[in-house]
Amino acid sequence: MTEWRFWLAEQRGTLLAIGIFVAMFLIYATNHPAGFSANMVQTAANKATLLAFVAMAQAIVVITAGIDLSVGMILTLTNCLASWIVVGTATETALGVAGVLGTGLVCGMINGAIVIFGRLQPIVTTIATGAMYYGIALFLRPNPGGSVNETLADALTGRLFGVLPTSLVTLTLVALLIWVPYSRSVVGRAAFATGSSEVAAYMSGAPVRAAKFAAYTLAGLLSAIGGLFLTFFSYTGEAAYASGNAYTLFSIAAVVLGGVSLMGGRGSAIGAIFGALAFRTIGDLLFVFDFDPLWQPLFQGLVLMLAVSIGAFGLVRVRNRLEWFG
Amino acid sequence: MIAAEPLFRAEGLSKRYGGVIALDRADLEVHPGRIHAILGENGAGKSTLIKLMVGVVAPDEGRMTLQGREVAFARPAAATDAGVVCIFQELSLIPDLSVADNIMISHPPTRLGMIDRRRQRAIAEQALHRAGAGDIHPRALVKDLPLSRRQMVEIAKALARRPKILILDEATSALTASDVSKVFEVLKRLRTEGLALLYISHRMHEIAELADECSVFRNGRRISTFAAGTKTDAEVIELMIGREYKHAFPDKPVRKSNGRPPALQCKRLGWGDRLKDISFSLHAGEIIGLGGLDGQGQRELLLALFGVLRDCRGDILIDGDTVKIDSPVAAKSDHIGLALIPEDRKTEGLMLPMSVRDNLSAAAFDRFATFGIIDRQRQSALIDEMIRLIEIKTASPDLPVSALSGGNQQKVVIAKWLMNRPRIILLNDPTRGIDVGTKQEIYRLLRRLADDGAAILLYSTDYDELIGCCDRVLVMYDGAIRRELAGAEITERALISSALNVDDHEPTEASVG
Amino acid sequence: MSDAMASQQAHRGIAMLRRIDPAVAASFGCILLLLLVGSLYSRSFLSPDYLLQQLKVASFLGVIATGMMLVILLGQIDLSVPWVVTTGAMMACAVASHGTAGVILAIPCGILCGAAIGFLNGIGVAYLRIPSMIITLATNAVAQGLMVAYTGGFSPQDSASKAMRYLATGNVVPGLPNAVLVWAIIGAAAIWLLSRTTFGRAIYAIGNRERAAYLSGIDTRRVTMLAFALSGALSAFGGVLLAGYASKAAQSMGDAYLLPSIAAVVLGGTHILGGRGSYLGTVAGVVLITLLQSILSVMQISEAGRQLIYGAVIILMLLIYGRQKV
Amino acid sequence: EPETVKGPAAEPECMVPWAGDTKFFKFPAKKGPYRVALANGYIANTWRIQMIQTAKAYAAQPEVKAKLKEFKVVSTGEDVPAQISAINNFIDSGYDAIVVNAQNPTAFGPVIKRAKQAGVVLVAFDNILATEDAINVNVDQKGLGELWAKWLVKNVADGGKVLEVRGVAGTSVDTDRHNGFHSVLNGSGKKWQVTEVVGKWDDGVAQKATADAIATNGPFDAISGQGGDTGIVQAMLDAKHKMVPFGGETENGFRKFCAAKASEGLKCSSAGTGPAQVAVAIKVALAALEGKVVPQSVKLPLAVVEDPNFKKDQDYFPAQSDNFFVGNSFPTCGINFTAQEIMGQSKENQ
Ligand SMILES: Nc1ncnc2c1ncn2[C@@H]1O[C@H](COP(=O)(O)OP(=O)(O)OP(=O)(O)O)[C@@H](O)[C@H]1O
Ligand SMILES: Nc1ncnc2c1ncn2[C@@H]1O[C@H](COP(=O)(O)OP(=O)(O)OP(=O)(O)O)[C@@H](O)[C@H]1O
Ligand SMILES: [Mg+2]
Ligand SMILES: [Mg+2]
Repeated sequence: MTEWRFWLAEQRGTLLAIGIFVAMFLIYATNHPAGFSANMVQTAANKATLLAFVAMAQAIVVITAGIDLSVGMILTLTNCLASWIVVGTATETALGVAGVLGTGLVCGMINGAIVIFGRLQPIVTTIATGAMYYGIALFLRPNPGGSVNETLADALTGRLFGVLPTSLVTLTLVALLIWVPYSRSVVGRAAFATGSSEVAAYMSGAPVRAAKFAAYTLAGLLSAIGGLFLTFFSYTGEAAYASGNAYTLFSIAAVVLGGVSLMGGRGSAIGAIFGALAFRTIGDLLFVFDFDPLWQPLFQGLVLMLAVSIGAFGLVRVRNRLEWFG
Repeated sequence: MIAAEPLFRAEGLSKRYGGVIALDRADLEVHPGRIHAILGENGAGKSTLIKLMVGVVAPDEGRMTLQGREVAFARPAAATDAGVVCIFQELSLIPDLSVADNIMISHPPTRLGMIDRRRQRAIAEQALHRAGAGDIHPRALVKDLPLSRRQMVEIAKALARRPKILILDEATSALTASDVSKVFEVLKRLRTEGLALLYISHRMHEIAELADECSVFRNGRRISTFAAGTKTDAEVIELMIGREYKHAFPDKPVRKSNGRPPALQCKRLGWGDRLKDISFSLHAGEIIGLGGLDGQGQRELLLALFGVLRDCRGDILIDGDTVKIDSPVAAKSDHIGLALIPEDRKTEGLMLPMSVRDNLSAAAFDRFATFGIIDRQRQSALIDEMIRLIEIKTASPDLPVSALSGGNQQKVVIAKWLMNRPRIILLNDPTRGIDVGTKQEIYRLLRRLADDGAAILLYSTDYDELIGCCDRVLVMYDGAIRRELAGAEITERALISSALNVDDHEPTEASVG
Repeated sequence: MSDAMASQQAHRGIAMLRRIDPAVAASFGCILLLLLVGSLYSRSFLSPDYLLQQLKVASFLGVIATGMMLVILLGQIDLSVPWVVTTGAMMACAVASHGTAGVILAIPCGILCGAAIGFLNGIGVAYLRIPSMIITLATNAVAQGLMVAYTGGFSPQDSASKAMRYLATGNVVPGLPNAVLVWAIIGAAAIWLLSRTTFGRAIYAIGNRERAAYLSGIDTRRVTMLAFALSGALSAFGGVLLAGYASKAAQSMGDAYLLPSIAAVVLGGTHILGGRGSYLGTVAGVVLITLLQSILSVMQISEAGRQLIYGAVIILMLLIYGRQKV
Repeated sequence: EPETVKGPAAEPECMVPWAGDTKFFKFPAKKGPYRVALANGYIANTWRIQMIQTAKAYAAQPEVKAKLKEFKVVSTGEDVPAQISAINNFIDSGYDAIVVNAQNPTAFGPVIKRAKQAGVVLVAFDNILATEDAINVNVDQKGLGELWAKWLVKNVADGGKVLEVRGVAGTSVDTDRHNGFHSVLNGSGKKWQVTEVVGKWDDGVAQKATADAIATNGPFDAISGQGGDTGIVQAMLDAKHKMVPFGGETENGFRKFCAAKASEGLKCSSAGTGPAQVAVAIKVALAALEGKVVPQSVKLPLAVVEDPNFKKDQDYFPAQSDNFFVGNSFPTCGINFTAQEIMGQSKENQ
């Protein structure tokens, strides 16, 4: 009984995110002209998966009370790189994929190293490294173009057994293979500890530096998986500055919708995934409601506002005003 | 006096912080199977010594040996690995992690590289039991626990690390008498198991009960080491403060009723199920104590009076008029004139990185600002006066408060509110972690404020304080006032029995150190 | 007596020393370094004309960064800058088209619109306790939606009034662009506000520890709300100046100001978690960013190279002086 | 599945094939009225807003309206996957034709495949699709760069210093225009020294970049701007830079300057294709649905006005916003919006 309550308390953010997503998706699905079909789910899944990877990346860093404003640019960079090297025979393609993931890993490591050893504030560090990653992306792809192994791309953006979107399966696998072990490892828990109180974590002998380094590195890796997926999804690479930035900002929104505390120490990448799915559904809602095109951005803004305000309703229950301050 | 080779030896340790010499060529020997108490005024360098020992900060000079081998720990983790474990004065628990996670934070049991939560939980439960805190749920989040429970978790955490040397830097300062006795049993058992214990506390009677030997520090130096029990309290205190020691508590004046309405009156104050029908009145010139076990609603009562809690029932009257207090802003306004010295100075009382000046100003802007514009001269004058009055030891008001010792930080918290000239002062355990000398100053200060017409409500976990300081004591139990004691009724026995909610005439089983 | 005097003098001495923040000094040093390096490329980087023009351009960022700094000092962030800038500019221009009264009211109206959005941010952050990073993202989306709908729906007048042009490009003091004067005035006001008013001190207190500030009887919510309103107003004022500079308002004119304003504040030594920082540092940060962008912009290297150098130089400068103490 | 047929197109004056070897499509004729969708990406700039206004205005014209059962517009923002998904959704929902302003020319391969399978007519404009399987309504971006360069070559006697203000890096439009511009300059036989800065097609950014360039590398003998040209001229005025020949886009503000300052030396070539090209795209889509023959790649005429031909209230509109894009008429297609029509149309709607 009490065990159940503790579990609920731990998972509240994630559950709320799932709730918001399910509610929105139901509204979307029931109003969709094509109805609740495999195609429609696949379309929604493919679009959302990308953001989900980036949101996971962001969540892992945010849990350490940091922030990574370069995730979108790592996505862009790895997208450009993948459009060069994820081609050819199966072996070449596999090497290419490894290269892309490795690049993401290295980008994340650079962020981590600067934040930890340079002792710089993550926000401005990642603004700066983000600019650098974008610069490299632009070197790689001064023009949109390139190609990707289409067999692999189609497999990963298609459907399993005709119903299950492969992208969702991949997302689940990544969550299971990266997030679950990480969050239950010593380093992962140290990441939570660091985010909650860095001094206390250090004093307690938790591996603070390793935790931060692992977080930024994993963020790089996950962004790279996002970049890879973008390539699979679009068959090309493009050094798009605005879109990179958009992903970064969206990832923050997704993380918050997913119940991850921006103060650090609380939340899960699973929550962030659902936050991403929910955020993407906001965009999809445009499709099923007949708004004047020029009023669509306003509608999206208002829905986002509403979604992020849901957490504020809990405030009514707070009877000790000191709890405002977390 | 002890022939055997010490387990740990420090020689000539020094540490300077800018111009402040925190530790000045100090040395110390620690032997297995003994409890070594360290005493000293606030700022004597006790915590600094500990931090050097466990590698939180590096010494400027000096050397340390553990079991004959020279050691220099680069990080607390390294010290832990070598068996030197410390419970720091500033708690080092992680608020968002569970109790079990906290206890096993540095060396959790793993399986396939993942933390084995089932085993972790079992070990944590065991450690909690060993620390006498089996009532704490291992899955509870630390931030949801009251301070006294957190300190128990700290102790359990230290025990789970299987230390050779266990250092407790004022680890009992937030504990209630019953918890303290449990902890003492544990410590005594550890002593028989051959551990070396370093015990820092400002509570003389704890040291008397526990210590085998004592070292007194003053101004960063070890002044004297002696076997416990060879000196009287007064002698020890004189060693600590370097001057003659006078009676601890100022005299209580006989208060004459002047027929004025009470400065503060509560009528059937309630809040959720944590506060139940609290009624009392507090007159100008009076010091009322709040007693009882920790966590019986004392903190909530103070917060409710200060306007922090929402949806309170009942009435609060100031000078006989019902008032509505819905925020600290309202509480400190001139016509109410409340002040609250909060429990946890690090998170609630101070802005640590800010200067003494800014901290002293924070509650009293109205005293030196007109239309929100600060009059620098008036501000400086007031602050200098307050620093003198309260005798805050700081090189300059522009130093960050974090650089002051614990006791002086606490003085800043009190002084900050005195700047605003409050008429009713609420204090939540203001002498926690404060040395005897400073305590005396605070007692005298409180009495002086009362004599000048302030009404004071003082919550304390220290029974001596309630007995020595207060005109009346309200003992709380389970959110209600269980008993009111006045004058000669305020005895340790009466306080304890009513705190435990048992009849005064039966003997109590709670042993107090 | 003389003891007291001596100690008083000692206090003053320490106060003075503390006021000259090494980070601020170092960032001004970096400005000189940047100019020297630039002058290797072209002598004109040292010409008074160029420097004055940089100051003029910097003043737009300076005004916006002033608001950003207030919010960052609180430990918050304002991501609504882009569209608040635009809203300020567009609304000012819109009002200016309504006769004489419009011309007079244009600038105050623009600023007021920004303040209103900032106010909304402030309510969200202070009263609903929504993390600033997300509520400002949402209001940014709403402001964008409003401006798109407005542009599409009401055939907007978007020419700047004479007054706006004069404010941004005229010279009251010969040789000194008015924009710089405006920034100087706003800067002086900010310094005064931060150091000499209870509001300013409260901002620092809240940034350091909101809980302690609240328990000190500071109305933390009102201060937070006002700081956000001020930030909005200053962003909008930046927009008004920009509109004056460009002699018109346009949709995406604020996009280029979000990340630079954050970077400028942090480069100036303000701690991103709040509570620490001086306005002089922000001035240095703004000038640094502006100069860096400008010098890079005219060097004939590819955009990719520019981005790389931009990021690298920011990191380098921070490594020189922006490292956090452990 | 369209069949590839021989030309000419149904309305040869309007639907001009891109090149000699351009294929022609004939889709199986469907019975009207049709469901047509416009999948836009980014919306928050003037060009896009005006484009959407024009699309709405065109769809509201009686003869067009009669053919339309539904006309839906969705703007998905900057990221490509969102736009791809929108198109997928339109396909799944059974729209007959989808008009798209693509965020990225190469990213739509999978969608094009799906559209083809589903028999949906896909028409791209502005940022077109690098494919032969969808219809492109094409602006000759490279040609535009060439045109500006030719203008400068013609108007500057013996070469000199040129300021080239570029667009958004990493996009094909920017690169195409840049390449066209340089190929003509290099081939002109005159000596040119080009200073490149990035203006991002934005007045503010372009103005600042120009100001910097003038202060450090100026003065210039000729200027070309891909966009944000009003800002560029503004920066020249602020810096008291002499007025020089200028090849630029079609912003109303720019053309106002061109008309006013021509006598001082601001000799302009203002060329581009305004947002009204969306109307051509819709027109082509409808034609394809009706089973008419259409070129796979339509070449849009450039709306060019060159000094000294700037005419008030025809080539520029003093009463309208500076941000307004002029050049909204494609007479050969029977499309001829005036500024008032585009901006005024919505007023009645609101
Ligand atoms: N980080 C620091 N910076 C500057 N001075 C410091 C710092 N830490 C400690 N000090 C100074 O060193 C001296 C010793 O402090 P320490 O914390 O060791 O005292 P303590 O004996 O533990 O006192 P208390 O009983 O109040 O905890 C004090 O004067 C204190 O002001
Ligand atoms: N954060 C925690 N702190 C303390 N105990 C925990 C924690 N998480 C789980 N436990 C306890 O550890 C034991 C085994 O944990 P296990 O890894 O199986 O978790 P679980 O029951 O799967 O929980 P969940 O599904 O929430 O991850 C259980 O008895 C559980 O109560
Ligand atoms: Mg201490
Ligand atoms: Mg102490």
